[in-house]
Amino acid sequence: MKFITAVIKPFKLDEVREALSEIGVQGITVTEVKGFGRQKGHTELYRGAEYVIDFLPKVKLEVAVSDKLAKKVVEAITKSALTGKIGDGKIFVMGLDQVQRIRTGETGEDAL
Amino acid sequence: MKFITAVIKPFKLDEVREALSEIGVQGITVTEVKGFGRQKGHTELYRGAEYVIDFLPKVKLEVAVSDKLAKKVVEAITKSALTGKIGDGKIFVMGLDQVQRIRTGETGEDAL
Amino acid sequence: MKFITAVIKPFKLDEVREALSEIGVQGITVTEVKGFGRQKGHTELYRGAEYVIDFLPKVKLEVAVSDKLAKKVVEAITKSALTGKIGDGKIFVMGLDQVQRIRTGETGEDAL
Amino acid sequence: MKKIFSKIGLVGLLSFFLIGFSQVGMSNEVFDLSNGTMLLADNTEVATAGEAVEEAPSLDTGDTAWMIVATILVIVMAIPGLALFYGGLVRSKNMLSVLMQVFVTFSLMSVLWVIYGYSLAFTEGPYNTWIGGLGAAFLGGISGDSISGTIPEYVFVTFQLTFAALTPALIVGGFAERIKFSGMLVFLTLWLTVVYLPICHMVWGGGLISSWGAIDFAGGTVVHINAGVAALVLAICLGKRLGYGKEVMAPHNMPMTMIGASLLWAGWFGFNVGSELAADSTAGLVMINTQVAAAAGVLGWIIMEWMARGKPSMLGGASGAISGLVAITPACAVVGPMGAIVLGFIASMIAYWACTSLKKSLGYDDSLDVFGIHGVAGIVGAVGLAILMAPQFGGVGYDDGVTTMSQFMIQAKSVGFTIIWCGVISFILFKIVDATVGLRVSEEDERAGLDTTSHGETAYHS
Amino acid sequence: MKKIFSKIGLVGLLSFFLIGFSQVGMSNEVFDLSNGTMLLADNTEVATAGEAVEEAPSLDTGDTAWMIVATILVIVMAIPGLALFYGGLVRSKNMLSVLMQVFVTFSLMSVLWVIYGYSLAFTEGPYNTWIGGLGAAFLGGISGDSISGTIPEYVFVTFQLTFAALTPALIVGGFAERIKFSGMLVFLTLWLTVVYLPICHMVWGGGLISSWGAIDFAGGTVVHINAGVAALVLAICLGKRLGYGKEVMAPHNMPMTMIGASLLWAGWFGFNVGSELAADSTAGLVMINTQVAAAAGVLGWIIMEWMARGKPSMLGGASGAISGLVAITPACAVVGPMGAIVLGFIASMIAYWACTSLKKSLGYDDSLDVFGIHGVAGIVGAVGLAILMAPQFGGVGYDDGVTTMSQFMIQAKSVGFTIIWCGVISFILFKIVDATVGLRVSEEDERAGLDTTSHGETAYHS
Amino acid sequence: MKKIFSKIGLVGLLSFFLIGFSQVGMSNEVFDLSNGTMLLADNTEVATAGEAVEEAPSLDTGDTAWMIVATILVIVMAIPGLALFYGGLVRSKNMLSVLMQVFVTFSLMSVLWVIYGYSLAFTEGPYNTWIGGLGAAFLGGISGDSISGTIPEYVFVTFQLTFAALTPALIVGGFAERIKFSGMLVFLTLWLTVVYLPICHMVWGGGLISSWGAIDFAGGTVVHINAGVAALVLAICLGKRLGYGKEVMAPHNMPMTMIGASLLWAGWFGFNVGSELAADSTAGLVMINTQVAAAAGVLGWIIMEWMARGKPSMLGGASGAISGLVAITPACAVVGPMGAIVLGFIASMIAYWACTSLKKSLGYDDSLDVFGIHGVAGIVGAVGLAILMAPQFGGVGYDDGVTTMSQFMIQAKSVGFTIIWCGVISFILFKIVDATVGLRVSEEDERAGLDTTSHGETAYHS
Ligand SMILES: Nc1ncnc2c1ncn2[C@@H]1O[C@H](COP(=O)(O)OP(=O)(O)O)[C@@H](O)[C@H]1O
Ligand SMILES: Nc1ncnc2c1ncn2[C@@H]1O[C@H](COP(=O)(O)OP(=O)(O)O)[C@@H](O)[C@H]1O
Ligand SMILES: Nc1ncnc2c1ncn2[C@@H]1O[C@H](COP(=O)(O)OP(=O)(O)O)[C@@H](O)[C@H]1O
Repeated sequence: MKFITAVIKPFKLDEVREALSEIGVQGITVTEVKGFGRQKGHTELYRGAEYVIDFLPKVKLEVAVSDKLAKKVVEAITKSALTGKIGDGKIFVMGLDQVQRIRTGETGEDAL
Repeated sequence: MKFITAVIKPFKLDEVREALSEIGVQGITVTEVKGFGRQKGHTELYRGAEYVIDFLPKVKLEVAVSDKLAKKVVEAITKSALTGKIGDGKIFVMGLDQVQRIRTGETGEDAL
Repeated sequence: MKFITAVIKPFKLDEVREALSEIGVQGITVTEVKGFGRQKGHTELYRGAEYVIDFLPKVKLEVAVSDKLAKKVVEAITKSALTGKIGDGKIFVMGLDQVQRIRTGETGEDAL
Repeated sequence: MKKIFSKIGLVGLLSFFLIGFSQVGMSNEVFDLSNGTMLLADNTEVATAGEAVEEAPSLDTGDTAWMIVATILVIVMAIPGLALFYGGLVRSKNMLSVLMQVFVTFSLMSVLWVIYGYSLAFTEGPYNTWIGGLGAAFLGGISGDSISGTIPEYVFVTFQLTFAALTPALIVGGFAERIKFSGMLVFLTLWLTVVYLPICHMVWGGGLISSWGAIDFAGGTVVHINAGVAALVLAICLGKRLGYGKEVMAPHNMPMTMIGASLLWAGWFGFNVGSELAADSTAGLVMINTQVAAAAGVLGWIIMEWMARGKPSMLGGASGAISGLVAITPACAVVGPMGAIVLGFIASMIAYWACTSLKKSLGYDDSLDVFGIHGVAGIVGAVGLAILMAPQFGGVGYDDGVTTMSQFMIQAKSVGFTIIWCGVISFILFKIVDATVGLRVSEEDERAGLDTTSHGETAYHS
Repeated sequence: MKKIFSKIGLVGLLSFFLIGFSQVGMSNEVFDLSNGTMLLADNTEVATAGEAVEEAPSLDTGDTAWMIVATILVIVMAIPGLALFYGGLVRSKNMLSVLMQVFVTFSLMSVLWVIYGYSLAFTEGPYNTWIGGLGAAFLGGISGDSISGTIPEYVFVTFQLTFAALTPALIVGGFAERIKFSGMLVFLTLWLTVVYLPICHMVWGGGLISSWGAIDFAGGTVVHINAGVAALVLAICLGKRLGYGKEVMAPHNMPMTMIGASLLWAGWFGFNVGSELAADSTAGLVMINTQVAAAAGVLGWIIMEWMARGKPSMLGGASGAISGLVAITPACAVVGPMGAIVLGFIASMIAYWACTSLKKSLGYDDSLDVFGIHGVAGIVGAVGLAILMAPQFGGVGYDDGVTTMSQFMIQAKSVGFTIIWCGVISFILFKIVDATVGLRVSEEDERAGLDTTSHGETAYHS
Repeated sequence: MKKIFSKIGLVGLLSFFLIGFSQVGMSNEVFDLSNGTMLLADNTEVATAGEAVEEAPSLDTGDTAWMIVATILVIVMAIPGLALFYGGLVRSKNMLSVLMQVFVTFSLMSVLWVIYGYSLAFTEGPYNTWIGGLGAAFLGGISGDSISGTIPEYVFVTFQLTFAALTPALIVGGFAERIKFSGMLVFLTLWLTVVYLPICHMVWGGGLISSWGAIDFAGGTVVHINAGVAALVLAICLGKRLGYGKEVMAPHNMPMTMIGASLLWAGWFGFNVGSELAADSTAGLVMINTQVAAAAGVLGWIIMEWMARGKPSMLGGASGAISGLVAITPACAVVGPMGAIVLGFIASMIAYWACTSLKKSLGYDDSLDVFGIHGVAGIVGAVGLAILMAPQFGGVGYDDGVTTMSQFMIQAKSVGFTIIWCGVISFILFKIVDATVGLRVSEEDERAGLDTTSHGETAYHS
């Protein structure tokens, strides 16, 4: 199984969720994060104090999927999160040793 | 070592923390997240605008533990986070290559 | 490639970001988290109700880097996040199977 | 259930003790009886914030200007004042439900006041000892030219409306985070009708309590003890919130509570000074008393906290201010500024004790301490004024034939009476409404929070 | 573009319908014409919140005290009231932009009012039917001793200033989350000059509409219909927000909106009661009417919601309150308290329908429902008063020779006139400013939020 | 340490310059001396917001109504106004500490005012040039019937109480986010006693500064310069916040700051117009001046920002409003509306420069720019009024024998005197309290935030 983490632009969240639902992903965990990358931030000024804000609001998705679905998930995210402009984000794929559903105690792909 | 990520219902956090403390877990990192899964969300209406909120508030725990503790951790979480109702959450176990404690520079299981 | 997760003290974020930029890290994802560990929390009292707050505000960084950079990243974080006092945090290193940049579709180290 | 009754019993006992105590005192007063009639007549003047007894019924623009503003100030106390004071203290998932409960209660009571409330409270009726008549229902008989004292009667009606709309809203704090919205509206409608209106009539409308010579300048019994006791009864009957005592239920937004407390403070001048119904010398006295009692209340509470646990808290400061204000409410026209400081200071300390020790030992879940603050400080103020109105404490002194002791007994009796009237009837109303409409939400809804489940909204988005 | 015109056409049609309707009515009035002159003269008195017609021009401290406070209350309506009411409803990335738009608009209009606004609205000029003169530009000719009625003229000037500063700020809700700040300031400056000042003069300054005998006690046409229509025109012309109807645009901070609504409610007494310019009997009537219309508005809206979807909402309560307040604004001195309840209740229900069904079917993005609430409830109030002022509904009754029908026609005509005047000119102004300064921010800026891109700030940090 | 002295030196220099400058001017006035006595007598009337000089000491309900409200408005300025204005600007971990500092300071000073403050400020004493007596300690000798001018003395006492409670609270902005709570209370208690009360007496109580003929209608020197200088001294002496200039210390909740600024704006009418102590013609002038100076201040600041960096900010708008209000405070009864616009506009621009350039070059950490706004705009207002009160600028003109230059010198002298008095004594008090109770929290506590470490609370939970 794979544990896929994707960082995307916040306003793309709904589109990505729908794209993932369509290919059969049943669960997603979403976190509001701040991203630092090539996309440049902005400057804020409060009276005399100037702050360069390098961090931009992003949304992080975590999706655990079976190995065979992993590729489709990466594709689906890439497609639905794309704006073509800098800062669209990244997808990270890691190996997932084990999963367990708390409610039922099921493990493995059944638990996804 | 294992890196265990668990998504649970927010009001179960304290119980889970206690359960983990009891079996000897010394550190936990907690994030407020929003979860999408089988548990259905709700509808919000603001004057004419209706929004279907699919995402539910969840809490994500991340715990790094030694291999031998991993199983007990999964069990402890499963037990203490259980309500039996849909939306109780998932536990994900991944391999952890290396750990380092910043304060002391210790690495490996000593650093946990 | 490695996926490095570090939990640090919030006010050290800027220093760490700079240290990472210096050694060539191009992207970081940051989350506000609450940490439970050896560092003790505090007590809050609201009229008659007393709450022991075990969780302290921490910042979590996630950085995906090439294998060869991984060690330098751990070192840079350790150095820049250090205060020497309890609660300085941990660094976790995991294996990263695959990366993809959404905007370009690039994969692997090019995508970092 | 047993526990509930034992708790209700406790409060009952307290009331009987107060009334009994007053009876003992009364017997000491036997030789005062010759002065009795005069005494009552005189005292009534002080006690009636409601009635206009001036002989020259011509409109005074200054008094009218002040009373319009005073009315607006009491509105600000309720919305957003009280709503925020309460709302900040609940968990964010219930924020809107609390705001909504206060907002809609305030609105509904406003309409009911016009329909029958004013009439039942402030006109004469066949059962005048207990309640007024229905002659002015729908505000019939009042015209734009009607004068009450030196102000238009409509202004008086609106001023009193705000009291009737605020008092039920105060009770919200007792059952916050678990009440069923529809049940609450039904309960509070009934409560206004059979608890607030009678007590209001009895104190300010020329009924029973005013005939005793009780002093309640701006609503210690009518508003605060009444609301505090009702909140306690409901808190006990409804039972505790899920997770109470186990989960963290820390205030979700203390700055909101601070804003609310500040607006309550500012608005309270409308409440207290407005109860003089004129911009005159007494208004000046009421004003300084209100300000310093609140300030002393702040100091009283945080000193207790500082001693008890080493840290004075913002919530403590805010709670102390409200406690001081509650305590000075019945007393504000009869004590002097130094007396007001003492009253605010002591009432605040006692309220602190009630919200911490007493509450813990009795084990009820009065979510936002309506009883601990409004009930307890209200009682302290209502009986404490009997002492502090003495000239040697800078007060205005007693009417002829009245002694500290006799006034104290009268005060205790009126407090005891209010506690029992309100306590018993609130309990009965709870039983009726709970059995019919229902008063508590489902466990699942309480878990998820009332904002989404009762109102289909969330307080905060990004 | 075609769609825009079709929508504007719709509004136009509605206005023509109203005016036409009034003409039909007028023809029925032919036999009333003998009384015409008297009628107009009498009605004018009611209609002019602006002019002082008392004969004894000596200062009354009570009236002055009230009017100073009334002015401050209207200021609180704008800042922070309206700013929060609006600000809470947008997404957090645009919070400061909305606060800023209201704050700076309010400030800029204040200065313009002193420079030429007051003069054009309230003095006589060569084109007196439409607009005043420039004799009092820079407040020239007014001294500290000038009296207007029973209050210092400076107080009157400041009171009217707040209306002129609030009305343009109301429009902000129509184009929130996408307007260009500089363009907005230019647009609103022009709008004040060629829409607000003329209408204000025509209604309160002795111009055209007042000569018809129209009743607009505190600003139904001048303030609410005016602002509502302008907001609608801008919302349509600017186009929808990016992602409208697709992305979640839920209010980011409902408690702020509740605070705003509450302060609007409280401040509205300054607006309505202040329009009497005195602390007298009529002030009392206006006061109770304002309170109960708002309260009834709350009930009206949440009952609709409760029936339509099973859950009454906090935003519904707040919206209902504002709808009730808007509706009672023109009517507050001529209807009775029960009439006010009816008016608030019905206007709120119609506004509910406008904000849900009507808006959806027409498909415009009036971000914060300025038209749906201020425009629609304003129209209901302006025409509804003609019926509810009848003595049998507890109203003050009609002047000699005026019938329900004739008053209704006059009201409809003044509403229709205002809609057309405001609608057409706002549209032209939009075209001019959009073509020159520009009125919409870039897509990228709208995405990132106006707070950082227009103002270089963020509302919330940790 | 050396740096501190050099900074204090700078401020000292400025003051000496002002005083010296005034001496030079004085010498030009030699030939005016014949008119001197009269001049002083006349001017005093304008300068004393404190004393009642009317001959007919009968209560006026209109004036009383207004003054009750004015007092409440100043209370709202402090809580929640100032508390929110400040609180929104700090980091969330210190939010409650700031709210608490303002809230408790306000309360403590209220009580002290009754105990000895009023007496020392407003009664005659053996050292009457500098300070009053203790004859009215505990408000002894004041009864409910005491009249001050046309209002009850208790109302006057309470009105002045709010000034004495607000001014120390203003200083909080200078040392926010690092002060020790207990030390702060001790410092401010001493500061009230040996800085505020003397200056208040000297300006409004018939002491030294009023004898010069200085004009300070509503408290430019007494309140704003006083608070600004004390804040500067403390900011310098305490040292910078940990991480200042390196870490992001952005305001955690700008909407709160906007609410605070708006309430300050609205409340300022109580402050300025209330200082007239009556609802009369002058009150009208003060009112329009206050409104337009604030509005012009908004425009002044955002124009500077717009030019300097292309973006006008909400914090800029709010800061500009406060700057304009501070500047008009001493001047509000002597300049005309256009003069008020000019004064607000210019003072705001200078305050902008002080908060950006000056502060950066001197390098002190006045957390919330109390000196930059209150100190600097206060100085501009105090000396600027000498010019703008000229009849050719629409002002009320000078008393016989007074010229622009001579008034300017008097103003400069009183400003310089206040700066030195306040600066020197504040510095001494700092040293004393720092050495005994301590004035700065530990590094660890500052890191963790004062909310949890000083008050055991957190502002926000979920
Ligand atoms: N190496 C990385 N490790 C972790 N997160 C990253 C990394 N690189 C980028 N990110 C995340 O992806 C977001 C977008 O990256 P950025 O470089 O701005 O643009 P792009 O995705 O177009 O290359 C960043 O804001 C950050 O949150
Ligand atoms: N495949 C998954 N990947 C990541 N998170 C998941 C996944 N499945 C479920 N979750 C998380 O677990 C939560 C609970 O899942 P849900 O399907 O609602 O109920 P249950 O745990 O009872 O099966 C979700 O809200 C989501 O946060
Ligand atoms: N085993 C662990 N798994 C996950 N997070 C941990 C673990 N141990 C510590 N942490 C995180 O690191 C933070 C610091 O740890 P703590 O034990 O307080 O101090 P130190 O880092 O000095 O040992 C914790 O607050 C927690 O967020």
